[in-house]
Amino acid sequence: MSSERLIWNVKKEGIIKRIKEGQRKDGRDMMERRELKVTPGLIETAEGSSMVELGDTKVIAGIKLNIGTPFPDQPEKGALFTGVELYPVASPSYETGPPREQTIEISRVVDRGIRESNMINLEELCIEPGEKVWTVAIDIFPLDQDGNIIDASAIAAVSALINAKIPKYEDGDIIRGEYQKELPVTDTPIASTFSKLGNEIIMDPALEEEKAQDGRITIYTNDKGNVCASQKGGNSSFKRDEIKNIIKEAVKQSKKPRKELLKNK
Amino acid sequence: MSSERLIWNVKKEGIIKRIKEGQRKDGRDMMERRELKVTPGLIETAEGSSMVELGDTKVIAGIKLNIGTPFPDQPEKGALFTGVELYPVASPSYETGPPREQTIEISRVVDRGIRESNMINLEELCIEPGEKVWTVAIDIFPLDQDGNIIDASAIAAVSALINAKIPKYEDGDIIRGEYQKELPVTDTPIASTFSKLGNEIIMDPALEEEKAQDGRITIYTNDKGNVCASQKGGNSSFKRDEIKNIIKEAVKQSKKPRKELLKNK
Amino acid sequence: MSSERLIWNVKKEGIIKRIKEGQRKDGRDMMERRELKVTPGLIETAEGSSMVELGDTKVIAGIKLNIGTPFPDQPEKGALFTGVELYPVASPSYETGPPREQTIEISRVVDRGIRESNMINLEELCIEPGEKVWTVAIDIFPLDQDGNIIDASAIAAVSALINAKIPKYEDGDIIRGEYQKELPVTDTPIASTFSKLGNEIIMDPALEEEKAQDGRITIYTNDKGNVCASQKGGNSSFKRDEIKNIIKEAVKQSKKPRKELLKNK
Amino acid sequence: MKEKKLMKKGKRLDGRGKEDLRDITIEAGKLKRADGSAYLEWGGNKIIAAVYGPRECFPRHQRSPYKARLDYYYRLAPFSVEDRANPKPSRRGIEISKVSAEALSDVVFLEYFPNTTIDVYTVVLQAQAGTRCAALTAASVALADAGIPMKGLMPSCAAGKIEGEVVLDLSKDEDQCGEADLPIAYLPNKDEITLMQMDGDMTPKEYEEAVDLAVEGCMKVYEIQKKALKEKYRQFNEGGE
Amino acid sequence: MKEKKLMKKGKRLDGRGKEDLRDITIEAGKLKRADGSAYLEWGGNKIIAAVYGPRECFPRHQRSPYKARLDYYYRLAPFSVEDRANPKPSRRGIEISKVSAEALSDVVFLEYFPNTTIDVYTVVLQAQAGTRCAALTAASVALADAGIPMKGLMPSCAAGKIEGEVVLDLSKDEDQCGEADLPIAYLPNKDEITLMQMDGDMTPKEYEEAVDLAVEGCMKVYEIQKKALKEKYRQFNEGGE
Amino acid sequence: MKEKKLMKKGKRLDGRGKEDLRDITIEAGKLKRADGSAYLEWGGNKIIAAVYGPRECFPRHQRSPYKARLDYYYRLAPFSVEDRANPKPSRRGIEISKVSAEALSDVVFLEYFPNTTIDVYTVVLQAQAGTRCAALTAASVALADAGIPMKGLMPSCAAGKIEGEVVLDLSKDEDQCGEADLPIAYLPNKDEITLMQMDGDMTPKEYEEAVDLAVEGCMKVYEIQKKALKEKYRQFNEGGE
Repeated sequence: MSSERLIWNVKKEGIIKRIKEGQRKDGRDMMERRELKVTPGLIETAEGSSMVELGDTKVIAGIKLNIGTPFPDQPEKGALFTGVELYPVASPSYETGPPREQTIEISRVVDRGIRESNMINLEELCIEPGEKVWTVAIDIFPLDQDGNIIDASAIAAVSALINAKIPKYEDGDIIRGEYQKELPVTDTPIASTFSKLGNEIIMDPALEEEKAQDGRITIYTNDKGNVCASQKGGNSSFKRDEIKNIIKEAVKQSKKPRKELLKNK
Repeated sequence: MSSERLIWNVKKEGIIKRIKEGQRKDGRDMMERRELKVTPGLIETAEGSSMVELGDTKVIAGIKLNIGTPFPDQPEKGALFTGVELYPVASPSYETGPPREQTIEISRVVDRGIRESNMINLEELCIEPGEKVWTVAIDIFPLDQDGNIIDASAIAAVSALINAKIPKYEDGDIIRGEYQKELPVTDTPIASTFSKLGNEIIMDPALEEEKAQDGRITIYTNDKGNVCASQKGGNSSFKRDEIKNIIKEAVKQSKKPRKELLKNK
Repeated sequence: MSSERLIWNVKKEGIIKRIKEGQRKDGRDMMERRELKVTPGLIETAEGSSMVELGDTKVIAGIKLNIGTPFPDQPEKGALFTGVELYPVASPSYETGPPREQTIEISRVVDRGIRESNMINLEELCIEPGEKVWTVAIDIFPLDQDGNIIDASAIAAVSALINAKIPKYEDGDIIRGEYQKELPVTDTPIASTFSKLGNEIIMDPALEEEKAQDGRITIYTNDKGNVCASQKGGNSSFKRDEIKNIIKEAVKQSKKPRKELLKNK
Repeated sequence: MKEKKLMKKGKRLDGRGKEDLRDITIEAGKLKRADGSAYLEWGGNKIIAAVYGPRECFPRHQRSPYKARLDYYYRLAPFSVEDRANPKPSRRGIEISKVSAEALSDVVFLEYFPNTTIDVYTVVLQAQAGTRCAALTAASVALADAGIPMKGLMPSCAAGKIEGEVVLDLSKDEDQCGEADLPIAYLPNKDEITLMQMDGDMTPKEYEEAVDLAVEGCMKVYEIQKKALKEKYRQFNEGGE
Repeated sequence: MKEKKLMKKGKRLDGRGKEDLRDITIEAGKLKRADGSAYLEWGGNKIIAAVYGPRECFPRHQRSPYKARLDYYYRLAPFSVEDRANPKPSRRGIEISKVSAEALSDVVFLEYFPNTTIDVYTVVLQAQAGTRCAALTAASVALADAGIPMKGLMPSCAAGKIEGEVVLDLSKDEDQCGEADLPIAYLPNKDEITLMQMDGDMTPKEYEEAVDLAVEGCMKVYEIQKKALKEKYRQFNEGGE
Repeated sequence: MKEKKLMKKGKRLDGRGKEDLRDITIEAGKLKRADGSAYLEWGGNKIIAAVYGPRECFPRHQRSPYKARLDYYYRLAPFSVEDRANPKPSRRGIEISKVSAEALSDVVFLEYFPNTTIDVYTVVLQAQAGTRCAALTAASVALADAGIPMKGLMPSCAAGKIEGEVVLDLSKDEDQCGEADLPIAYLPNKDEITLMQMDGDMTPKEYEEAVDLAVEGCMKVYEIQKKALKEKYRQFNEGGE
């Protein structure tokens, strides 16, 4: 065993041991989210934007609206695109180049929560059925990775959508910087990620905890307190009881961040 | 010389020696194709399909029809595309990723035989001159590579085309699963590949023979018994007499598989 | 220090020493361009072409005209594209594959000189405002890299543009090989590149000088004797006095090649 | 589209009850070249899975001295769907491949084979909803056929919600018009869930119900997996195909 | 577009005189994970810069036993411009990254760190003309924040020409409608220019004037850079943020 | 298009008889930087070929301890054809490069240079039918110019079929409207065919005729290749160009 690996294993054991004893390094409860700070509207070139800080993790999301053609099978609906970019500004383990599977997974999980909650009324984004609709590009850019990029990205995206306005559209031209109305937002889906380390389960892992985790589950809940998306990742498996408990906690713990986001509406 | 290379050279010499003595491992004549099994119509999501087994080599081909614009210089003709994908399900030497030169060569050789034999009446695929035509995508997917993927792919493609039907087309929409008529097929081009090992020439190499070959020639013949495409590959060169004999055998040996394919028409 | 690096350092010192003593290997003055040979019209498949030899450096440029749609913000202007391809035919250090940063820099510097000098009257390339314009593709292909590919490429591009003619255009079709008039060219921008080696500055580096250089500056001048583009490259920095002197020399030394290019008009 | 009635008198459009699987057949060892393989039909899905390895891992920097690397590839053949699938890997396919590889990595004894890679290739030849579970089910049989030691066979199956009811193994119509889909993979030996995704809208109670129903489905799939392997070894012992 | 009047009675549209910079604020050390970082606002530009390294250089064939490799990445966030920027690196971005890396490579003592790489990432979060100078200015502070030894801080600033007059630090309107733009980077310690590009139309005399004016601008930016670093260390000595 | 009459009284549109080549000129050693080079004009084709090597082979895993690797690149310059050619390698170009490399690999004594690579680059500057044969003909001269030991010079030439007749070296019109094209490469020293492709429609007898005619064409090309090399060495011995 290499000395580097040996040291890490010892460290990992320490983290798990502390958690077993009911302690997290930053003093949180097992089922407690880090402090959340939301700063919407930071970016004037975007139709909507938000900077989210989850502890020391920082993510910025921006919304761009454009005119496009609708999908042939949904001629009366606007279109939605979600992209996360794990640019190496945020972490030494990120890389430049085409998106990798980690990036794609996060993008798709965030996208699923937004899409399945029907938080955007896509019918209202239709300009001319079958011909012209608004397309909503949600771009998520982590700036500082201190654990749990999924939740920070998901919350930043929803916050930026709540912040977004539809530009004026006259004679076939978008008038950037002038707006006709707010983006029609009807729900506030919140993502909650839980890590499994050994047999312990904690919420919202900080960087060290995330590195030590064996598996994770993300649960997206909507305003009704229902689940609208979930995703298990990592190599460890979960007992059914663990899953049930995770769902319960996700519903409970989503209320506070949801309130926080709606505050700015 | 590495031991691996040494072993392989001994093995190769053994294969060539046996062939010189008029013996192939599976008991075939020098100029004999392996047993051919053709199973058309396996795939219901495709407009046409066929599974071809050439000995233990297995290839599946599927045809998808779509509406497209014709090429500007052929406004009254449908369009044709042939793609082979050497996906690693079929062989440990195949790789994922963008197509390599081997893949491109096989695709283009198969395409050439289909195109140059004029086996599909492309004029009948015109819906509206200069505007709308049927495009025919032939996708070939080897599943088990036990030698001579070229011939198996070529035969699977032709068999799938013979099996293909044109979907109904109403009010600008394709009605998938309902058909108006068969694809207009007018010829049955057959590819025959010959390997050169040392100075010996054999037909339809099995995997071991293919690995030991120095060069190969593929000859495509059409219903009239003419040559419609050919391709030399590999590093060894051929005498003119060898080429003449190969052509003769290709014409002769194409009759049986042609009959086999037309049986299902 | 590796022996290879040691040898090169000795060689580099020799080159700089000679230059300090006012000597260049090929006998030129510090501020002297190598002999320029221009052969326009070599390529009949192009609408315009030119082969430029700058000493032993050889570059060929070809112009292709096509019909395209104008940029939305310039509906009454033709479009321009400049691409350099550093194909390995010209140098053992070039590579096949997608363009690298060196290639992109040269392309953009050449493009900037052509664009900023307004040498092509893009308004005259409009066929139907907002719908159809001529697009001008300038493709530059170095054949022999013996130093200063930037200047040779820039001069070849301008010479090929001067040589170019607009094809006849009838009933929506380009009649290749028949022409309606010359490309509307209104200026003759000339690029002049200067190398800094240690504290010495020379013009138009030959291959060995270029390898030994610490930095370079390229100055593009137009017919009025003004600067229309510049670019500093490489790791060494420049004093303001050095820059002023370079500009002066660039203006002066551009007259001869400009005359050479206009000779063929 | 949403107007189609998906259930009538407790029966689904294809005649199934709420807790019924579609028909499944699995054949182990269909391919000669692969180290292990399986062919599976599940409703209208037709899938081939092939395993290569353990073999030397390239590129070297992906090698681990502590365990094998397991790669999983989920692939739609271009002709497997109504609108021809682009041969380039899709974002959807990359995500499925990732979570499937993670699920299998928990089940295979990777630590037995340091410095190597085990590659699992699955190809959907014909797709009719539920392909990720079907592919993973086939892959598990192919791994067993390759003789690779595992904690156990890993079946996979989805539960979903249509017209307010939690049902097993959505058909294509149900998938398109239904309210939720929850695919899982499951390790019967340990009663643990190794893969779980979900989209749609479910109360926490429905979610729990769906997980339990999907586990039941997995147990049925598990029996079919075991049968396929027994059949293979029966043929093998009797002299083989 | 060209008809807009850019100057009135010696004042520009935004009220600045010819030799005035837009407002600039720089904050060093904004990010936790990076080895050094800076956040900069310059007129309407918002930029973050992060430095990682010196660290081991991969791939190995890019390694030099004589010095560190310095890579610079200039990147527009998709939402930083009016028309969403494609996440793929643009040709423009690649050129800016190259000349910026070359400028910094002359300033950092690369020979102190053989076999390593120093990576400088800059992200434009909001763009309003002059982003390459703004990004390079932030990068220089981030390098200092990372404690990487340099010949000195390297400010960057552009001069340009509008309506026949040479002015400092073009705004977005001026950039689009002006006659020339000349960005430079400058090393005050040595009075040397480390980056210089230009496009437009300038007489040799105007060019010289513009270089001198841009150098003056750099000297002002230099003061702001120094202040940002002092502020950081003041906070640090007093117990940090 | 097909209505154009390609032959009149045994003569072709450009005045050639059935067994005539278009005009060919070859100049060896045109480039300074390459280890060997040739410039060829063949009818309206203009082609440059350059050889680099034997040189160290990268990446390492492509290296063989038994012989050199020979790579061949066939490339249309963007302006060489009527409709601008995309600079990305085309599928057609990749196929031509592969069969050309295989043909040359049989002719060059690769086993003399283990662990190295020999790179042959050909660029079509102007294309008028028959470019693959013309490029390969130029490449063979460039290899000789580089002093690389070969079994012999390898000429290349096509025969085809127009209006029912087998003819040599199709022109552009003939290529577009003809019935078949059969390019070969040939090693005169051994009377062997090293490259052969064909498309169209030919009886077995016509095919044999075409092979024989193409070999005759190769013999004529061979003389021109030899002349070009002699001319080069004559100039060299007399003190160079």
